[in-house]
Amino acid sequence: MISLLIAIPLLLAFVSVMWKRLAKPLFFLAAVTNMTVLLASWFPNSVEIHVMGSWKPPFGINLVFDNASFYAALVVNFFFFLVSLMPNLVESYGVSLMLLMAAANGFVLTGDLFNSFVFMEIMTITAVTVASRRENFYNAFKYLILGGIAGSIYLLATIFAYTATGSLNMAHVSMATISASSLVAITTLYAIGLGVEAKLFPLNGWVSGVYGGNDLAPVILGTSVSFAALYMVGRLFGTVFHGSGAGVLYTLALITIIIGEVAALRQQNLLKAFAYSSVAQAGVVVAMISKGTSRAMGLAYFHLTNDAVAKFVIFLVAGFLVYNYKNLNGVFKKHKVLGASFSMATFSLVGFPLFAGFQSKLRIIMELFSMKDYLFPAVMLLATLIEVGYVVRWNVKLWFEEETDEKADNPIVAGTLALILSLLLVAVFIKPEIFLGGAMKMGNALADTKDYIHGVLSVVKGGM
Amino acid sequence: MALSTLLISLLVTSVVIYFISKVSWRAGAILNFLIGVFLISYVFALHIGVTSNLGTLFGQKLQLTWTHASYYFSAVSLLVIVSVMLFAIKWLDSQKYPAAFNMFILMMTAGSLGVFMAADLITLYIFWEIAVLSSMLIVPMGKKESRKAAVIYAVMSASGTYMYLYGAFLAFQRYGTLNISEIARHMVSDPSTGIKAAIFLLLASAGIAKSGIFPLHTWLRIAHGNAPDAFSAVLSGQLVKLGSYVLMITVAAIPSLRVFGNIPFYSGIPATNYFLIALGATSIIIGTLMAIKQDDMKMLIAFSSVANGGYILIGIGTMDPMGFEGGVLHVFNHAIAAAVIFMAFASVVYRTHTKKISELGGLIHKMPITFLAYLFAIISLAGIPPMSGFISKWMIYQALVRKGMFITAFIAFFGSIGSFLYVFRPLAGVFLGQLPKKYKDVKEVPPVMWIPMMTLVVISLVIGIWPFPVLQPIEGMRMDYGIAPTMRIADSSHWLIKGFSGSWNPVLVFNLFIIGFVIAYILYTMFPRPKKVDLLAPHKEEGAPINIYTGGEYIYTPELYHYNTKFYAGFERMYEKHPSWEKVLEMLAKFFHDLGEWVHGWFFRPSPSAYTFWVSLTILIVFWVRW
Amino acid sequence: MKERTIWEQIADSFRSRSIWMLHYCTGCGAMELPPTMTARFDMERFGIAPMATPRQADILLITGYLNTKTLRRVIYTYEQMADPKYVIGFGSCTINGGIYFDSYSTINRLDYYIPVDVYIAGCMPRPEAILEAFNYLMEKIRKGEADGWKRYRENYDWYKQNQIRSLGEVYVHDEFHE
Amino acid sequence: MTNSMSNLVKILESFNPFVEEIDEKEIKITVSPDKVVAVLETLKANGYSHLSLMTCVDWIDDNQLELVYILFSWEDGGKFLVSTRIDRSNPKFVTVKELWPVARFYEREIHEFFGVEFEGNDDMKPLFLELWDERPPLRKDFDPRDYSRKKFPDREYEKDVIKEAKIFRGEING
Amino acid sequence: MVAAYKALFNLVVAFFLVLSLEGIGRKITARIQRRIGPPWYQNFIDLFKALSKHPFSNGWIFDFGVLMALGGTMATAMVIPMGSAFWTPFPNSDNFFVIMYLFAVGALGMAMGMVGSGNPWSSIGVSRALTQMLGYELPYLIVISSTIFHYKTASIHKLIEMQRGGWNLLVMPLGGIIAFVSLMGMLGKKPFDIATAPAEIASGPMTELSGKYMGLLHIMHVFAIFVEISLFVDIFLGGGNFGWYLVKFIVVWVLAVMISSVLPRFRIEQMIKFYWGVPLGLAFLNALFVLLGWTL
Repeated sequence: MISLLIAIPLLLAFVSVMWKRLAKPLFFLAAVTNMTVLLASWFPNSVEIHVMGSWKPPFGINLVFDNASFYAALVVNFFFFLVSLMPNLVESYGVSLMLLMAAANGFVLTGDLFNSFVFMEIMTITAVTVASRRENFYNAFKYLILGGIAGSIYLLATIFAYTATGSLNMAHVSMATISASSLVAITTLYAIGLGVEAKLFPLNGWVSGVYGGNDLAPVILGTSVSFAALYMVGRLFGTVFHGSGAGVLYTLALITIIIGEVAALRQQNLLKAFAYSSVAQAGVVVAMISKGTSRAMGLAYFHLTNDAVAKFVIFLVAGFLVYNYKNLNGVFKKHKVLGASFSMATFSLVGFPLFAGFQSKLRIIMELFSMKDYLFPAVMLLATLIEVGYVVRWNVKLWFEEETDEKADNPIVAGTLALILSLLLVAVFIKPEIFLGGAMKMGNALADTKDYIHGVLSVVKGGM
Repeated sequence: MALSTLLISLLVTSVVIYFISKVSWRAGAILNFLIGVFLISYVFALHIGVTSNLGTLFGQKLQLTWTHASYYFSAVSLLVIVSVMLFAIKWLDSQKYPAAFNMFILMMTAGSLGVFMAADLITLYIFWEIAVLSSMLIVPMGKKESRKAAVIYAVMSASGTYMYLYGAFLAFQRYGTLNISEIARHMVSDPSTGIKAAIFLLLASAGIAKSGIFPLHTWLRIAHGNAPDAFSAVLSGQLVKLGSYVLMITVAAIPSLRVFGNIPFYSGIPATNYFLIALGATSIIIGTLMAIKQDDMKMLIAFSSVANGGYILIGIGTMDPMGFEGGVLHVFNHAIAAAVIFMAFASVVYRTHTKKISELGGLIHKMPITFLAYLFAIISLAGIPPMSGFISKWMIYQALVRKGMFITAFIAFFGSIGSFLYVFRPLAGVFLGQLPKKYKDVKEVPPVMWIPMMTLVVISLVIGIWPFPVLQPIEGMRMDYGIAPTMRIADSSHWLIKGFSGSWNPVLVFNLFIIGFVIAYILYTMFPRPKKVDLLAPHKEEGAPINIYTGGEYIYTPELYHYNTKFYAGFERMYEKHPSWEKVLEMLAKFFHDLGEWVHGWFFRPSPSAYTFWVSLTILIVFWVRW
Repeated sequence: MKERTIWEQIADSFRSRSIWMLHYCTGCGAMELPPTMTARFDMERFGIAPMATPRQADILLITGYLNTKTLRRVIYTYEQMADPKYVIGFGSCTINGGIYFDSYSTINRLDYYIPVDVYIAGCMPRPEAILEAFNYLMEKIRKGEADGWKRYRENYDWYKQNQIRSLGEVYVHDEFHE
Repeated sequence: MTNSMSNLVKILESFNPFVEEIDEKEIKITVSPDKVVAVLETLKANGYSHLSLMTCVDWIDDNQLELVYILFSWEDGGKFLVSTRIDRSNPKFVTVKELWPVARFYEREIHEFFGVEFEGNDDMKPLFLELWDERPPLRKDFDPRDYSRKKFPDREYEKDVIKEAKIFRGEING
Repeated sequence: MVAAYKALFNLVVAFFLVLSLEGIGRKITARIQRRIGPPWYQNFIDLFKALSKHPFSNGWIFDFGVLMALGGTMATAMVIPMGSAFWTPFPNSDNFFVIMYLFAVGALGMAMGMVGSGNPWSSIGVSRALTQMLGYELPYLIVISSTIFHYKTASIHKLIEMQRGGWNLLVMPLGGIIAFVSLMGMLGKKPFDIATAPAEIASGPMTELSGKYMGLLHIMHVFAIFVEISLFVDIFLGGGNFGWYLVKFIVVWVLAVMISSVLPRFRIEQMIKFYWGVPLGLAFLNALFVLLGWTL
């Protein structure tokens, strides 16, 4: 059944190519269907695989559906669903979004290295189309180039892996013993290849341009797509390569955190500032994933979920403001609901108590201390300090500066969504299990290689 | 009502208050005040030792307990906050965001109470952030500069807080608990001095940042000086005391004398404590010198808060029974005095719309009650009997002299005498002297605004005469922390306060005072009645000169003869070219900013080909490092 | 003259022994004061001491000619002094204008504008004369005859009228007082 | 006359001055009123940049007022007295406050004491005299004695000749 | 009740003693300047004359300030022990810091009232007086702190008892000298009379004082001198019975007068620099000696 997650958006995308006017409702339909499918198969708690054709693993292409990919797919589709609720945001990008959705789902669900490369390429290209909205061509072009490089390196890594193990199936690759030198090459190339989508330094040059270029790109790329990409980081480095190459990721991630926050601090553009912040948060997640334990990974994805929700609100509000106002001073006096949700989301981002970010950040720090890692918490707290600086600055600017005469209508759907999501953040603070449970299951699933191999290679279920 | 229920319902009520205030902000403000009054009565009725569970977080129990310290600090805080709430009922009509103010001030109250009740470090942190966050959102409601002030406030406060957090988790990792008394118990038996000192200093740094102690003091001037006027009273009178509370927790609840008994530095005081004392002394110097030269009256008292934070830290840091009690009592005194002073300034700004001393003058003719409130507050702040401010300074001096800490004592004396200088400056410049013509129609503030000020003044006076009600919980606190538990300082049966070097009787001193006054008054009435000189003559009649002696000249423009700019020019000239710590911190901020600029220029702005270059370079480096 | 009460008599005897003076040095007479104050003649032995402000002073010492501009200040200063107060006119300029008798800007007689208790004739009077005058004034005060301040109060209209006749207005508002 | 000063006098020949040497370093130049400003400008350009004094003399018999500008040079210490005569019944002249800002006050003073109007200088408030109500006091036809008698009452003396004589003889103690 | 009589006796002694001494001081100054000088009772005459005049009042704060100054200083004078435990009115409250800070009430009252007169000279004078306080108080307080540290008591009458064996001046001569230099500043005697400086700022704070205000502040000044010199006599010269106390008091006063009569006046920042230079340094040196136990 889970292949529907890929098939439906793909199918509907082709349909809507013919009937362009139907793109929006079809996108909504696709999102709703996907959500329904996912909700119907709530946490499989075991590894289910869906083979394409009748090739059993390790041969052929298979989709793996376990707790990890379920949770990732849930988050990914959830944000697509939210976007589909806002028709004015989708505009004529229904087709691209559906393709992006299919690709992201595929990327999350696939159990095959080469297949994941294919999905990643589709994802990049559709993402580029989304990014080029509002004539943001140059930045989209940059993204395209980087995506291309990343894709080729990813492909190179896949080829290396294939040469080393003779297989493209992830479970199979993870079983195989690879010589140390090949392992280094493979993991490094994967780190670089995924680094672009996972926004690792120095491969994240595209982020500010793409996220800051229009109002749709950050909302969907900063949440769904980056979740998908970071899921793959966990899958590859946690499950497949058993933490090998984590050192590279860890170092790059720490640098990314600082660099991202510092760049965000100087940024005068609202969207770009939080684009950099999302870079930094990705750094936190990657560094946490590189720790390799199930708990660490679970917390990483918990943090990522919180961050994605907060970022969704922030980018939604920021996109609305940036494209409706020339002067942002004091705009929240006119849009109190948007303002309140924006503030709550940003405070969650910083990790103030009463908001979800607090739960994840503190848990991460606590976990790190119990692992006797004293550097990462320090870096993280320093980054948070910088984050406080710009978050407060933006809040103060948007709430308290003298307002101008400009006026725009209140976006009702976006406002409601933003408010609900920001209240969700408060709810998560009170009851972290809302996200934490799933994230921990995901962490467990990612870390438990044995179960994964066993699940993939022994059980065969369903079919196309 | 359990403590946890109280705090949570306060947080929820604050949101409700917002919506009520949206309908009628005055109703919200009055409701706030009533809640505050209820809280005070609640606090006074609570029994020491009550505990309550807030829930669990990451497997740790979040606990609230009611100790002597929480009682004392909560009572002081509520006194200040409730006064400001009453004050705000009228004052808010000059503000732009009354509803948000009502909400955040109540939220901040809940946060502060939570901090004082917290039994473990993480609960403390949660409520701490609530208090900081809500106060940080009130700060930018002031004039233009207040926006920047809010950012600086948030960052500086956060820098302390995150160090605290690091320390808290360090302690947790080492001792497996976050409960303060448990940690204290473990620390006593922990052999590793380095880690203990690190935990100690990291925990203290939150207090250092919050109470404006030396390396992190610069936000205080900016935030207190630019926040909405009445809220400065809360900031300086109450929020800063959160910092003092944390410092007290780190120094006293963790028995630093026993924990660091192996590293004595001077006169039985451990090096860690001495480090804090040195920071406090530096703050006194900086606060005093900078306050003396301020022209902005709110900045002036903001710097004075820096100096007084130093006193509190010095007092507590000695861990001497006298010093400890003095430091803790100083919390009360400074809270009351600073709150009254800032409320008086808020009244002045409310009527005149300026806070520059050089633009004001002679307001005593128009606002005598505000003047009296300010006068008594500064008497307390400068530590002159019979106001309560003297008692704490006396105790701190006792401790310093007993320990033979002459340099610290010198700095304390310097701060004390310097405080005469700087508190006198607004008195002379704003209230006394000549009234500028543009303020000739200024009126006294309404009773709703002066009643809270006068109430606090009366409380301070009564405590100055009969300090035992306040000294009792402090003694209780001292017993709790086991600092010389056999020693008794307040001897209420003989009306005496006893120090190591003798005692004194506050009631007697007050009586002498009254006798002196009466004799002076009798002398005054015995001799010929004076003719009145009307200092307001130029305001009443166009072209009338003012009848004061200036070399036989007629003064038609008295405000030009009002001496209030560069009041201590002779002294200020001596340290014109002083080094500025603020500049250092600005450089640090600029460094991060420039780093961002650099990063942006190198990694984020370039063309796709440059990205390709970076990608290949990274691959090369990674491969090179890993092979 | 009204009979003095016993308290006034006591007060007057104190006043006569403690004379604080404000010397309004308008002309060359100021030069004669340093020798009077210092070791040679030492007027402090009579309880006479210089004061810096009219509020504290008992006597106003006008040492020389007064032009209209100065006179305004003298009148103002005199009115700032606390009762009882006394005036000593010093040198012939204060008596009849002296060598400036025909000047368009210098007044001719001081007692026309403020009451003078003692005049010292001479151009200039020597310190001996000054001490003599002080002694005479002290005698007058003790007897309660130095009542210039009462006269000024009683004949205030007359003095004001004279002042206005010669000066136009006492208080002048010019560009230096804006 | 020093060298530099005689050179300067030569330059000034074109204004038809009447030159009078008062001292070795002090020369008086009398010119007609229309040339004064030009002369002053020339002198200022040649080092005589300090306006030491500007004053006025009342020649009541000639019915003329003489305006005198005293210029000083900080370079050679010389002094030029530039003088001109204007009509006394209609005393008007041009201001030099553009050349020397300080001239404002000199002109105010001259206006106050001699009644000369300076065109271009509007600020003619009284500088020294307060509430003055007579003709300008330094004009020769102003009688200060008269004014003093009118304004400042004199002391009336009753001369007791016999008493004075007795005192003189030492018969009574005065 | 006995304590109350003793306190009142303090006031009476202070009044007559210091007023006569002030007259004597004027006489001494005059003799040093080869003048005859006024009689010793001249200051009584001056005081009563001032009180008998019809003054001007510049508003209620002016009156209140004068009352506060006089009342506060009187309260201080009532606590002062006169040389021995017997002449200590309130043995439980004669703590040094209490006296020092109680004393500040008078200073504050005076400063407030005088600035309230609205005269710029007064404000300048007060600003100087307060700055000056920053100068002389610091060395003084350091010296007294080391004394208290040495004798382990701040109670004046106990300090007197401790000095039975030898005057504190002899125990720590350095401290005694510094305290005397500070005392000169406190008394506002000649090199340090910057605040009143009649020739520059028209007698500073007192510019607007007339009649009884002048008189009342004169009385306040009398009590202030009593407090300052008594403290010095008690803490450094070992007090003594009433007669000895008076003798010591007079000696200190005469010495101060003699020094002041031959010196010119400092500028304000010169004075601060002076006090923060050698005296402060020596005060710390003295404190170090006390800490090390190097006392005589």
